[in-house]
Amino acid sequence: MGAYLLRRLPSALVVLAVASFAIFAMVRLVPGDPVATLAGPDASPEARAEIAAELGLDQPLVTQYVTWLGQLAHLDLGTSYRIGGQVSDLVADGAVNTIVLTIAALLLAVAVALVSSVLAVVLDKRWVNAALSFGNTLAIALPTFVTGLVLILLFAVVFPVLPAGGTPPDGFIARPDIAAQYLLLPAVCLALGAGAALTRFLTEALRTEMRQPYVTTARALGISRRRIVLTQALRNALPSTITVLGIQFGTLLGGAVLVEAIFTWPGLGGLIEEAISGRDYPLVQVLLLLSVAVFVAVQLLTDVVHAWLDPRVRIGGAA
Amino acid sequence: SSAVGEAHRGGSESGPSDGGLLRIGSTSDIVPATIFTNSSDATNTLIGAVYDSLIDYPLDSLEPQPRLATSWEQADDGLSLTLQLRDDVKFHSGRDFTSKDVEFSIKTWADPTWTVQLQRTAAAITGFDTTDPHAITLTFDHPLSNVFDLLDMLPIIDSESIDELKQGKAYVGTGPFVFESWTPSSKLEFTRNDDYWGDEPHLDGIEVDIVSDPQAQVSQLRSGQLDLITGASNRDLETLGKDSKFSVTGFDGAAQQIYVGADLTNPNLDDLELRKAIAYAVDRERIVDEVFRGVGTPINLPWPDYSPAYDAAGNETYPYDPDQAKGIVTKLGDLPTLPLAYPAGNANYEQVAQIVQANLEAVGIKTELQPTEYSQFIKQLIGGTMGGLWILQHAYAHYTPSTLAVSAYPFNADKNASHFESAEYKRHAEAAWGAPSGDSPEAIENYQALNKDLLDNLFLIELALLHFQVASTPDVQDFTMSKRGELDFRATYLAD
Amino acid sequence: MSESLIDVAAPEHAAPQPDEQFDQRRRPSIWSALRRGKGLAGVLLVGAVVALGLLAPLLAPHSPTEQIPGANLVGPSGAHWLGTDEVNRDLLSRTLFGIRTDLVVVFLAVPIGAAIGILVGLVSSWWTFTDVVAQRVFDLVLAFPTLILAIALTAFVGPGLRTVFFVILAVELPVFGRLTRTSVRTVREMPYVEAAHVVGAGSWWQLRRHVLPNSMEPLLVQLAVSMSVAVFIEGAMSFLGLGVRPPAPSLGSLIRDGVRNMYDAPYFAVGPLALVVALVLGLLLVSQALAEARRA
Amino acid sequence: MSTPVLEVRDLAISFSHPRPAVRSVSVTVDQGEVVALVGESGSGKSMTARAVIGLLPDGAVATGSVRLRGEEVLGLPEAELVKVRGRRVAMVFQEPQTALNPVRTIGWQIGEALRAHGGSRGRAARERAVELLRQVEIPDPEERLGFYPHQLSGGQKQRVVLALALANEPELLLADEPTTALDVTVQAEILALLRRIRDRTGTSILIITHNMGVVAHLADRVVVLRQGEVVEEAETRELFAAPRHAYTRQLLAAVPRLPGPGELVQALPAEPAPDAVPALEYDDVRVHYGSRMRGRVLPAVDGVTLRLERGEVLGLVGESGSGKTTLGRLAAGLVPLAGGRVRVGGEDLAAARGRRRVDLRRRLAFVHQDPEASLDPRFSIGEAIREPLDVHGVGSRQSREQRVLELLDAVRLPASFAGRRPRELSGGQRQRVALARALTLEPQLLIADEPTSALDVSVQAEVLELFADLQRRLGFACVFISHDLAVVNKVADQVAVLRAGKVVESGSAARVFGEPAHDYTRRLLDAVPVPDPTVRDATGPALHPHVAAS
Ligand SMILES: Nc1ncnc2c1ncn2[C@@H]1O[C@H](COP(=O)(O)OP(=O)(O)OP(=O)(O)O)[C@@H](O)[C@H]1O
Ligand SMILES: Nc1ncnc2c1ncn2[C@@H]1O[C@H](COP(=O)(O)OP(=O)(O)OP(=O)(O)O)[C@@H](O)[C@H]1O
Ligand SMILES: [Mg+2]
Ligand SMILES: [Mg+2]
Repeated sequence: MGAYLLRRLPSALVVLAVASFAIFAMVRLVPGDPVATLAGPDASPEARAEIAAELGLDQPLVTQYVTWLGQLAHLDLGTSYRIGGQVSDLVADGAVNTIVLTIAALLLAVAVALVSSVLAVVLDKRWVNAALSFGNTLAIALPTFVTGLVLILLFAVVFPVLPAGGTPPDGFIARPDIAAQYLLLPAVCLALGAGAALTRFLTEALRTEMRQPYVTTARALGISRRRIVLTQALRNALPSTITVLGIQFGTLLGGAVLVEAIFTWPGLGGLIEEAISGRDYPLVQVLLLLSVAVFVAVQLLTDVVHAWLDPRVRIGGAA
Repeated sequence: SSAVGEAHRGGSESGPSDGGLLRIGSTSDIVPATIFTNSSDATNTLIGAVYDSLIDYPLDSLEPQPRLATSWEQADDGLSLTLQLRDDVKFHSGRDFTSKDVEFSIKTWADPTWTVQLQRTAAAITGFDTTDPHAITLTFDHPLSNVFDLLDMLPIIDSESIDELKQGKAYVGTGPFVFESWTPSSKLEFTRNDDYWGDEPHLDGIEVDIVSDPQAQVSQLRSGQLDLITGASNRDLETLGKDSKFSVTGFDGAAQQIYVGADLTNPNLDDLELRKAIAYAVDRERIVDEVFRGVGTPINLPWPDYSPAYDAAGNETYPYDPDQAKGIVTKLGDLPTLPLAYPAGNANYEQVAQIVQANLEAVGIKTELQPTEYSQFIKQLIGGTMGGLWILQHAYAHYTPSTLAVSAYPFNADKNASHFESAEYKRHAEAAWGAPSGDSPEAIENYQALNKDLLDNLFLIELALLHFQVASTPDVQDFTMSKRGELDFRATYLAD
Repeated sequence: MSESLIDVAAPEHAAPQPDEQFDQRRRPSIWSALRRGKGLAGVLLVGAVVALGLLAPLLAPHSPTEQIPGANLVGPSGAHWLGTDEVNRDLLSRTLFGIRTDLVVVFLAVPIGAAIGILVGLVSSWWTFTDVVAQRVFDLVLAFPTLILAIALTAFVGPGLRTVFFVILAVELPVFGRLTRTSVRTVREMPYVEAAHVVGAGSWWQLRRHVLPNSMEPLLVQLAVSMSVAVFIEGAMSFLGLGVRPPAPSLGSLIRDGVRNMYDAPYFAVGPLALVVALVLGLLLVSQALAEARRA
Repeated sequence: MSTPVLEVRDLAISFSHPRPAVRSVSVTVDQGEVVALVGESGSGKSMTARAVIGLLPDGAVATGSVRLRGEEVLGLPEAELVKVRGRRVAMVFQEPQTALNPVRTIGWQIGEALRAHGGSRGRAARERAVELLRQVEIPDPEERLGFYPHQLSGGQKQRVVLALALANEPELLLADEPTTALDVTVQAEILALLRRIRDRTGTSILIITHNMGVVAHLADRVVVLRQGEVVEEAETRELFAAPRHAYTRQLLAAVPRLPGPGELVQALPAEPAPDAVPALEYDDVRVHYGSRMRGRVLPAVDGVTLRLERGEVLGLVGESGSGKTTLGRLAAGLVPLAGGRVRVGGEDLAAARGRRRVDLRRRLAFVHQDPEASLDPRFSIGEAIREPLDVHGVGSRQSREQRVLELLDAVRLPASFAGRRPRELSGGQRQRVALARALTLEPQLLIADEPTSALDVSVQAEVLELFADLQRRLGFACVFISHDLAVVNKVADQVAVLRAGKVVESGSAARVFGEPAHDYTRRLLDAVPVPDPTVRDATGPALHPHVAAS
């Protein structure tokens, strides 16, 4: 497995190199002008020229690209146009929040999916299925900005039991109980859609597994349905679910933008949106590159987990 | 323990009028590179809290009041101004405030990279006599009718920390609150300046939370996490105003104007008659009532009623008169569909645009709405490539009228988004700016000429004058706003 | 093949059972799964939404862009079943016409994106090299936030439904490609695929006839999920001026507008949301019914 | 007499199609008794057994009565059944190839069976698992505990399934064709094991088998089924001695037999010209499973050299796990070679590319050892049989459909089955479908891995007849893998005996079976159970007239 990852490393690096170019080009192809955005409509042309020079935007594109790559090679992520601070600091700050939020949502989604699909398959009752179906449908059909508002309205305004937004004032570690309360609503909001989709996938996969002959064998041995689902069917159903999880991870990151806005959770989602609308090139570039890296990593990870779960799967393409 | 319980401001034991942390919800974060452009609510709060200006305008007039400057004297030729400065003022760093700091602040503003509004005015100040640390004499290139606007807007900044200021690391002023920290896209923190030269502020501190989503601001206000919010939508403000648990405060001083711009390079819009038809066709009352929930005034000219350029009759030039508009359009014959752009992602603009579209449609002018991403919109505006109609807001009509003509891009006589060029307009604008005083009869004459230019040429069709409102819990007492749009918490206290 | 096999085999075994000819029943087809129970309910739900959209000109009491004087954000009433919006338009009419916009997105963009994604997923995962290349390209596309894709695409194609179409295509393609790939990796190890391989079936045949049909369940679920996501992407893009332009209604933008008025007009978003829920529920039911039919 | 362990009364099972799977079956099994259920393929044997343990496929409707020690179990709720299964009644399913969980090691699966009934855990469980594997004759049981099912040979899987069923020492064992994939020596051991278990713990056994030799060796009583009905029931000896029903007589007559020591078959086919290109050639082939990285390399085939002339049938026999399937798969190009060369019709399949490869493939057909898994569950039987024609675009649509019907008929399946799906068939029926599918394209080389293992002797006889006819007419070469030496004897010209990946003996069938040169071959021949209960009673198990005579 380590060997597999090692073999994949070069291709991953190639991807990042290609991505850096694609990102650089894409960011500049997008119409709009960082200087104009920064300076506003009332600024004089001289002012704009001066700002452009200060940001290095008067250089030819090739020079800009090479400079950026050179900086990257020295692990210098550059300075944000708008915020002025080091991109690395900004990203680091936002990353903590985003990671905490997405991981929490991911865990929540996985927990919800595991519990509800296992319940549905083990109990196999009409009403359980109907209730789950309905819940799933709502969770999939309602966009995050609706669920987010409803959650806030319910749990922060009408019954003020949880904060309506914001990050824990003392950070995540100092007082975990408080942090958890701040985290709960946004994480739930983010997890709902992904959790529901996962539940659907997993339930379907489990149902299919429950028709496999090995389940009949297990039943003939007197192993209870619950045990069969938990120890055998689940294991067989997981590989495909893991991939779905990998894909859902992308959805989570995408959804984070909205959730971060609704719950005032200053993370990378908000940062990237702000950076895009402000045409903050250095920040956008780094964030996108990071995003590509994360996706490549998640993909490799799901491959590895997939192969680990299913001994028959040949890792990485056909022989 | 409960996060909600802790977030609710506990009753302060030291009596109703002292202490406490005021939590403000702001829509957009500060941008250090353009910290002096009044470009965001958080920026305004920061400037208002940390810095002092030399003079202050009251909200409803243009009569300068002393602040760091105790008195001033203007030369008769209008080419110089001497200010007496307070001698008991210290920067947060502990350094004494002197006339050198005034010079430094003005020179900073004159630097185009800061893209401040009155950069041209600041640049027109060429002489600084700082021999007396507590008095300064400024000499001008030419008379500046709006020099007091500059002195009102200009924050006195600390020269020693200018590099940190550029990076958003430090904001050192002489104001009532001391800047503590900035967490980008999250929050700003301030504490009371215990050595403040004026009355010591009551609040222990201020925390500005960046809450980009207007609805999240309302939710957090409702849930008690915030005490005051600046970004609620007009409708939410209306609802909150009716709720006894909240109070909504409006300020007349820092008004903005919403307008329909016309790009005269468009062959159809080049025709003044069509622009007139548009001016007659738009239902300004409806826009004010339905979109801005009555918090505004329909206008033809940008000025608020206390402005020396205010002209009540002028505001009646183009009343809502669809029939007249229709008549004009019929005369014009076939018209192609005109583009109508507005910055996307803003509900107010979207609604105004749709009403304008329906109004125009009703008189026979077809338009196509073009919601444009803000960055692109600005680029088109600056580049003068709008190509048709657009909807946007502008400001600075509440200052000395000449400020508008020299510093607001849509009105800029040299170059504007409408490609409106008129020697006469240019002359009037320059003359208004170059008048030695903002309210001299000579200046007022110029303003009337300007008003005529605006109404006769209609390259900008004003829709409404909008007032600024904030919502807060009733506990927040005695706060006000400066003409600059900065919330002023010098006297604020938190009641229980 | 002139000679028949059978005359060699000399059939002299027991005569067929008398009731055997009644055993001619075809195996339950996919379509029959949609003609009863869950499947039918799903088809009806989706059908109802589509029908409402198609019949909007007949059903809607007002023009979707008509601004009715004085009816500013009023609640549901006999005159306006779903109330009116901020610029005095009848929400029912807007909702009905809004469906039409989303029909293109939901029933064209998503399925096409899915089809292409599945195709790419199928073909690429068969060989290690193409697999690696395709996966990395997917990574790249997935890593770009929808917003950036949308803004960039708008720069080339201009705003409008077409752009929404392409953005959704771009967003869905890698999702389906990747999902397909997972199934392929599991299914291709099955002996029946090997059996087809042995009789000389080419890769494409194996993929099309065996791998794909045996990988359908997750794809169907994803289709339902993607369709609901598409509505919101469309809404977000419209709001940013990248998609359908006001005053043309779309479900996504109606929901966005509705949510903005959550405190003042909670009924605003109900209509369009109910439609999306019906659509998703319908699709999930269909996918469930199909999965059950396949398992049976 | 005490209540019987199992009492089935008037059991009827029907599916959605008009013909019921089981019409009326009554069977009684007493304490310690071994009852054999024999009968035509598709006659409802498996369904009867599954009804007993309450595991009928979905859509099956069962009526009648099934009592375990007097308690009714038919229609019992799942919660009650769970208590019955495994401990009181255990079942070995007909198709062991798919019966195991593919992503769990066999050690874990045995452990799970033990845990299900509060049995031993941890070390004790492991020891018990090893013991069970040893009982069923799996070599290196400690190491195999960590194997996944796909790493085992067909026979090994079957034995693991048996081990699972035996794990909790049930009162009643339902064994559905438990030895089909086993070579005769192992089969003999398994039969001995079953008898030992019966003797020691008094376990009753209901065994379903088509192997009359197994019946003769193991069963006390025989119940003969045909088309869902019991046609005859008798003491084993009685049945063999004086079958009453016509079908029983037909069944017994169809049992293939090995020639006695004297009766050497002389009729050898004409030797093909020696310079002719052989149909299949193994040249010192080697196959290794497992990865070198994990340090576990298992030579499955170790230096085999074999040659199959055109039009000849090569019988591959040998121990379970000796590499027969692997050799077969090699010929089809499905296993990577570790050494040597395989040539099909003189050409290296592995080296061929593109069209050439498709052409080669077209001339080659393969019957999997595991017919269930080799049929796409979503394809109807008709589609599955037609697929090779579709792949190569042979004939028109009608002619293909026609061809499917012919083939179905040739393997004695009603035409109506064309619309069914694989899971709606009995084991033997599926196997015939797999065979029919292989014959669709009139191959030049057929690799048949246990093509008749699940067929009752009467159907088997017919199918073999068909096979022989076709082979004569089309002149294809065939690798015929089977455990049934009598069958091999009947169809094969050449025989190769495999053991542990090596050919221990090869030559003409007549020679190898008539005058076995190698010890192992001799042992193999000796272990063939004779379909005659008197022999068992007279000589005890594993004694063959062959040995007795020599
Ligand atoms: N799931 C099913 N659905 C419909 N019909 C079925 C199903 N399973 C079996 N049958 C039919 O029921 C009949 C009896 O099947 P069963 O498996 O009991 O046969 P069998 O006696 O075990 O045959 P074999 O020796 O071939 O295994 C067969 O005709 C078969 O086609
Ligand atoms: N994928 C695999 N990985 C590891 N070992 C394997 C694999 N497949 C087969 N083997 C091993 O190779 C050996 C030969 O297997 P093969 O299937 O060829 O036996 P066989 O002669 O067909 O046996 P049977 O008669 O039981 O089917 C067995 O010991 C088996 O455990
Ligand atoms: Mg059977
Ligand atoms: Mg085998």
